[in-house]
Amino acid sequence: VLVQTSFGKVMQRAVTEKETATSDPTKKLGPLPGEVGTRSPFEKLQKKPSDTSSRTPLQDLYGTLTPSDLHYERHHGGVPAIDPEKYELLIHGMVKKPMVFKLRDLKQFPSVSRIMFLECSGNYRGNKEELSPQEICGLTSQSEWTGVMLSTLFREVGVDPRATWFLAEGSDAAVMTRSIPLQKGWEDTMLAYAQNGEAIRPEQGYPARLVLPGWEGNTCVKWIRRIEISDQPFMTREETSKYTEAIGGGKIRQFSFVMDARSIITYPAYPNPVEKGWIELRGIAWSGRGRIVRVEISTNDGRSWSAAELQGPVLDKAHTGFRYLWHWNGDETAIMSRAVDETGYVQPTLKQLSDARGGNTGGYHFNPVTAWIIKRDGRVLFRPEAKK
Amino acid sequence: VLVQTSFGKVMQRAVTEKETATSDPTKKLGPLPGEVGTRSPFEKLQKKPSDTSSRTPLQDLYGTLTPSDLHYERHHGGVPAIDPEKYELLIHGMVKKPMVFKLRDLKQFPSVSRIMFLECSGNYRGNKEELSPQEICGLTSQSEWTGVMLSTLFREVGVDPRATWFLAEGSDAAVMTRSIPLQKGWEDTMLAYAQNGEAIRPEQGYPARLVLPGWEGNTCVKWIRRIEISDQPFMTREETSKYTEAIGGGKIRQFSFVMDARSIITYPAYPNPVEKGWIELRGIAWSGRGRIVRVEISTNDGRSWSAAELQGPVLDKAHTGFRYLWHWNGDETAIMSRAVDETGYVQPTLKQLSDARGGNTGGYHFNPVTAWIIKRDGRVLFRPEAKK
Amino acid sequence: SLKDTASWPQSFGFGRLASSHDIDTLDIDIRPDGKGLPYGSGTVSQGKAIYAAKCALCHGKTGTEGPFNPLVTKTDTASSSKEPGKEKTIGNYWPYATTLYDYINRAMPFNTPGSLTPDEVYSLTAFLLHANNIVDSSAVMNAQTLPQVNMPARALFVPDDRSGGTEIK
Amino acid sequence: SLKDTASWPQSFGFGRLASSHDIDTLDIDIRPDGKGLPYGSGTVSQGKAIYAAKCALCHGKTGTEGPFNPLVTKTDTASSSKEPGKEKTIGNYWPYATTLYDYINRAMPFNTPGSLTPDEVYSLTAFLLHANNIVDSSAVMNAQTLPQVNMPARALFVPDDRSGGTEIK
Ligand code: HEC
Ligand code: HEC
Ligand SMILES: [Ca+2]
Ligand SMILES: [Ca+2]
Ligand SMILES: [Ca+2]
Ligand SMILES: [Ca+2]
Ligand SMILES: [Ca+2]
Ligand SMILES: [Ca+2]
Ligand SMILES: [Co+2]
Ligand SMILES: [Co+2]
Repeated sequence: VLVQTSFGKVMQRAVTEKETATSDPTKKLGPLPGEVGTRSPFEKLQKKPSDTSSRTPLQDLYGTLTPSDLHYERHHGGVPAIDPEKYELLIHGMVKKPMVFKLRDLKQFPSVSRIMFLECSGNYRGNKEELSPQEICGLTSQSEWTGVMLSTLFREVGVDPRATWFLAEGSDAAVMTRSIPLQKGWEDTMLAYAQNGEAIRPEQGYPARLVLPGWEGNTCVKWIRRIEISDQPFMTREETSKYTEAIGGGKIRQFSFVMDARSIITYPAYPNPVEKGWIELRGIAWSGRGRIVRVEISTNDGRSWSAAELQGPVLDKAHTGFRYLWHWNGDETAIMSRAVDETGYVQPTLKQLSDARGGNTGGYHFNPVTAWIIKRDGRVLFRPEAKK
Repeated sequence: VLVQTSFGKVMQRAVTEKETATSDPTKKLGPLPGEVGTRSPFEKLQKKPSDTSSRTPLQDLYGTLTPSDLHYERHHGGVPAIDPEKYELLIHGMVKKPMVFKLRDLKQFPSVSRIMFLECSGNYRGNKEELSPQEICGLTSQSEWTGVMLSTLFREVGVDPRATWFLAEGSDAAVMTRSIPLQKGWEDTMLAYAQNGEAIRPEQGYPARLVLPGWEGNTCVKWIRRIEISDQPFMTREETSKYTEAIGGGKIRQFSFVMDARSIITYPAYPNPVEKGWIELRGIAWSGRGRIVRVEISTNDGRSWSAAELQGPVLDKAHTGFRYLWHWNGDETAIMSRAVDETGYVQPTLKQLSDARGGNTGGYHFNPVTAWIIKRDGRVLFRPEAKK
Repeated sequence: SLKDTASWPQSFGFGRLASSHDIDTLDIDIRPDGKGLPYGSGTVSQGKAIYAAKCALCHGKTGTEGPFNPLVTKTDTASSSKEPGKEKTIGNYWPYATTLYDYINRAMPFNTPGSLTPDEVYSLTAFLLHANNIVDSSAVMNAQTLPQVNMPARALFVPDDRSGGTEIK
Repeated sequence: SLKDTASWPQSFGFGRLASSHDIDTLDIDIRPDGKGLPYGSGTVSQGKAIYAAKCALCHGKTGTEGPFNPLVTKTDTASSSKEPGKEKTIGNYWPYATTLYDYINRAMPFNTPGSLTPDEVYSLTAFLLHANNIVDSSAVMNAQTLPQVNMPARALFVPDDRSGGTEIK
């Protein structure tokens, strides 16, 4: 494909019929600079959608950023089509001045950029051996988010000092709502309009969404159209019927916002086999409570643990890359990683989690250590764990 | 578009003919989770290709990362189509063991990720008022690169201690070559195979390229197929006829690798007009010699300068976001930014550069302070500068 | 806060004041105390008919059959507290009756959301509360009665007490 | 280095040894001292004919007309050193004759690169050096003669002396 310029035209004239049909790329003029780049046709990257979500292919990625078109998706009424010229955000309730902001208004306020992970609090599957990192915990992704701090907008509308909660409401078909403690809004919540350098993608909330650093994805309301400041939570369906978890003793935990520390080895991992010899174990670790301070690796089924190397810069509430050089002698073994965050929290085993929650293993905020079995023939399989 | 699952089918059955044809997105079920995300059809992002390059639309971007499909392009024989299974890298010359690495071999070595800018050393245009940041200096982009350190491969092949240079050769139609001091290879050169989380895009060197932190883009050979270790430079066409610059006194500067510090205000900027009142000036600054330590802003045509706020984390040899809050009273003025890096280098004016180079203003490594004229009607125009 | 606001003006002046029309159009949420409930009312039997016409396709004839989320508790509500989470329905898992109005009104029917009138939503709420053994068949739901409904699951909910550190919770 | 290699093995064992066939297939570069030049030769008049057939379309009948890069100096070479960079051609800007062989061989013709034989490349090199007044019309180019050619621009090139800090260069 040659461009339609004088350059392109001379080229076309010059290309004779005996143009070499070789597979040697050095003998064939390639496409000239283009308007928008492409992905190699040899790279098949797929989010593997289910009815309710689609998951980032963690085992196929490198480094710590998620390509925007591979960001995980979880929505409750599909992806709305929003015209950015018509888009408006209403902030009202316990405020001095209820206000409406157009997208261009939001973009004019002082801005901030920050690299952070998002994670759905329902990010766990573990029922069989043939599970990839994508299937086990692909409901997490990382982007550089840019937007205006919600505190900047709170300041503009004059939030009543007696207020304690706010409602965030989306303009999707579910008009998805969550109640959020006002404190988080003042502290570090971002009203984001950009992701990885460009406008937020439709699946991630175009043209604007909340990003609550370290808090479960459902609170980071996408396609946000309204914020109501209040002195009590609204007890929406998402924070009662959903996104609550049984913790034993007949109790259900509500408003469990923070995502606890977690890690996963993404290489080696199902479905990719390995060979005997030197293997660089690779993975990501993250915590909703701050920085990852350590990732520990066991290559002998948990008998001993060693520190992995962390890829700097280690950022607050961000996916952090880790690596660990290992020589595999070919014997069957289990390898695993556990994350430690700056609060001293150590990523638990499934048994520890289950014990702490009265035997419950379903539901949300389930972040157990993930073990991979390395078979003698090099196959790598997930190890579904017994509860007790 | 509903997915072809039982879920999708029940949904389809449920959608009656009187499905609301409203523009209210809350009344219309949107597309369910998908395989690969999309860009909003309202966002038209374009690299504006010329015959030889295409440029990142800096004025349309947010934060510091460049979406991979908007990464600038400069190539000398178009974009080759390379089958990753057939791809091989040969390292030979002054080495103990000349070796061939398949892509999978390269990926097995200890890996590194790093956020860095790339910039073409020919990144300057300044001939008229109607120029956007993209047109003035859009031949720079930033990505998180992942790969193996070249030093790791040097170690594997056993580089002769008497060697001083190496040749890097691409497998594009120009079989593009550059000679690079061996020291840079040992120091921090990366053989990258991934960009922003996924495989490098074809336009950026799929499946593997060099990334030389802070050095001109042309040295970061794409689609790399061969590295020959030597004790002298090869004097290829790209480092003699091209990528050299006249510096006065009849002299031509060769092997000018490092990209000096630079900055540009990307908002306000042509072609986007502004309104009276509070304006957050935004832009990016970078240096091939290390970290940006300061960006200074003038809103009165250079009479006084104030420090902008830098967006952390401020990374080594990386685009660094800056911001400066300004109240525009509506009078015509000129605004500009200048970057200062950790070596103390202060981004020069065009006159300083021209004076230092015997009146030469063409060619490469041209990084002058960019001034925007703000007209009373809010139009923002580039100010082409006289040489002397 | 991530921003040093010392040099900021009192107000940036971006955006506009919201009119009461702006607010009324969007302010659809219902609080547990009933704030937000509109004028109107509905009965169990009205709800039963609307349910059959607009909901049964997805939630089952009696609200237990699916294919989508079960809405009606199969077991009696008392036993549900033994193992909350096993069957998460209105009868054994929903702490507030107002949530039912709010959610049906904003999100259901899934394929034609926002299409129900207040009377329809009150009726469906009455029907689903009755089907879950929470109100009797003569119940009328409106802005006064709905917030009074006591939900069996209310007492089960506790706030999050995780706070990092060495304890696993 | 960015890596702590203390715990690394002597060799990771990834990849394979290159055979001389592997190397010979790819090792096409030509160094200023002539290393890499293949067997073969070419004359100015042979080059003239090949140029007319395969190059003139893009570089002009005499190498000055374009549409693409001019290859031949219009002014005499002596004057070019006054303002290098004005007209960047083989005659006034190229420091090494071997580069010409190397580049034509690897990259030209732009649309059918890698299609020329060594004799053709030697001939084109001879022709272009002559057109730029660097060798006379009887010159024969081969692995021995080409590295001996003195290029007028050679003396103009100086290494980069920028090193950061306050000085602008
Ligand atoms: C076309 C399919 C469909 C129709 C019709 C439909 N629903 Fe639903 N309903 C769903 C789906 C799917 C969900 C789950 C949505 C989610 O989790 O985001 C749901 C969820 C619900 C819930 C919440 C259940 C829970 O466990 O939290 C209620 C209550 C509900 N629907 C009531 C109704 C009522 C009342 C009607 C009729 C007026 C109706 N639905 C019509 C598909 C449907
Ligand atoms: C279809 C067009 C086309 C044809 C045919 C063509 N060239 Fe070129 N040539 C170009 C272009 C375009 C460039 C610049 C490439 C670049 O800058 O990357 C170029 C560059 C060159 C250069 C380097 C010029 C410089 O300033 O550095 C030389 C030498 C050259 N060509 C020689 C030849 C010879 C010899 C032939 C015939 C065997 C030939 N070209 C055929 C288009 C062509
Ligand atoms: Ca305004
Ligand atoms: Ca309200
Ligand atoms: Ca604690
Ligand atoms: Ca091997
Ligand atoms: Ca060689
Ligand atoms: Ca210096
Ligand atoms: Co939670
Ligand atoms: Co240079």
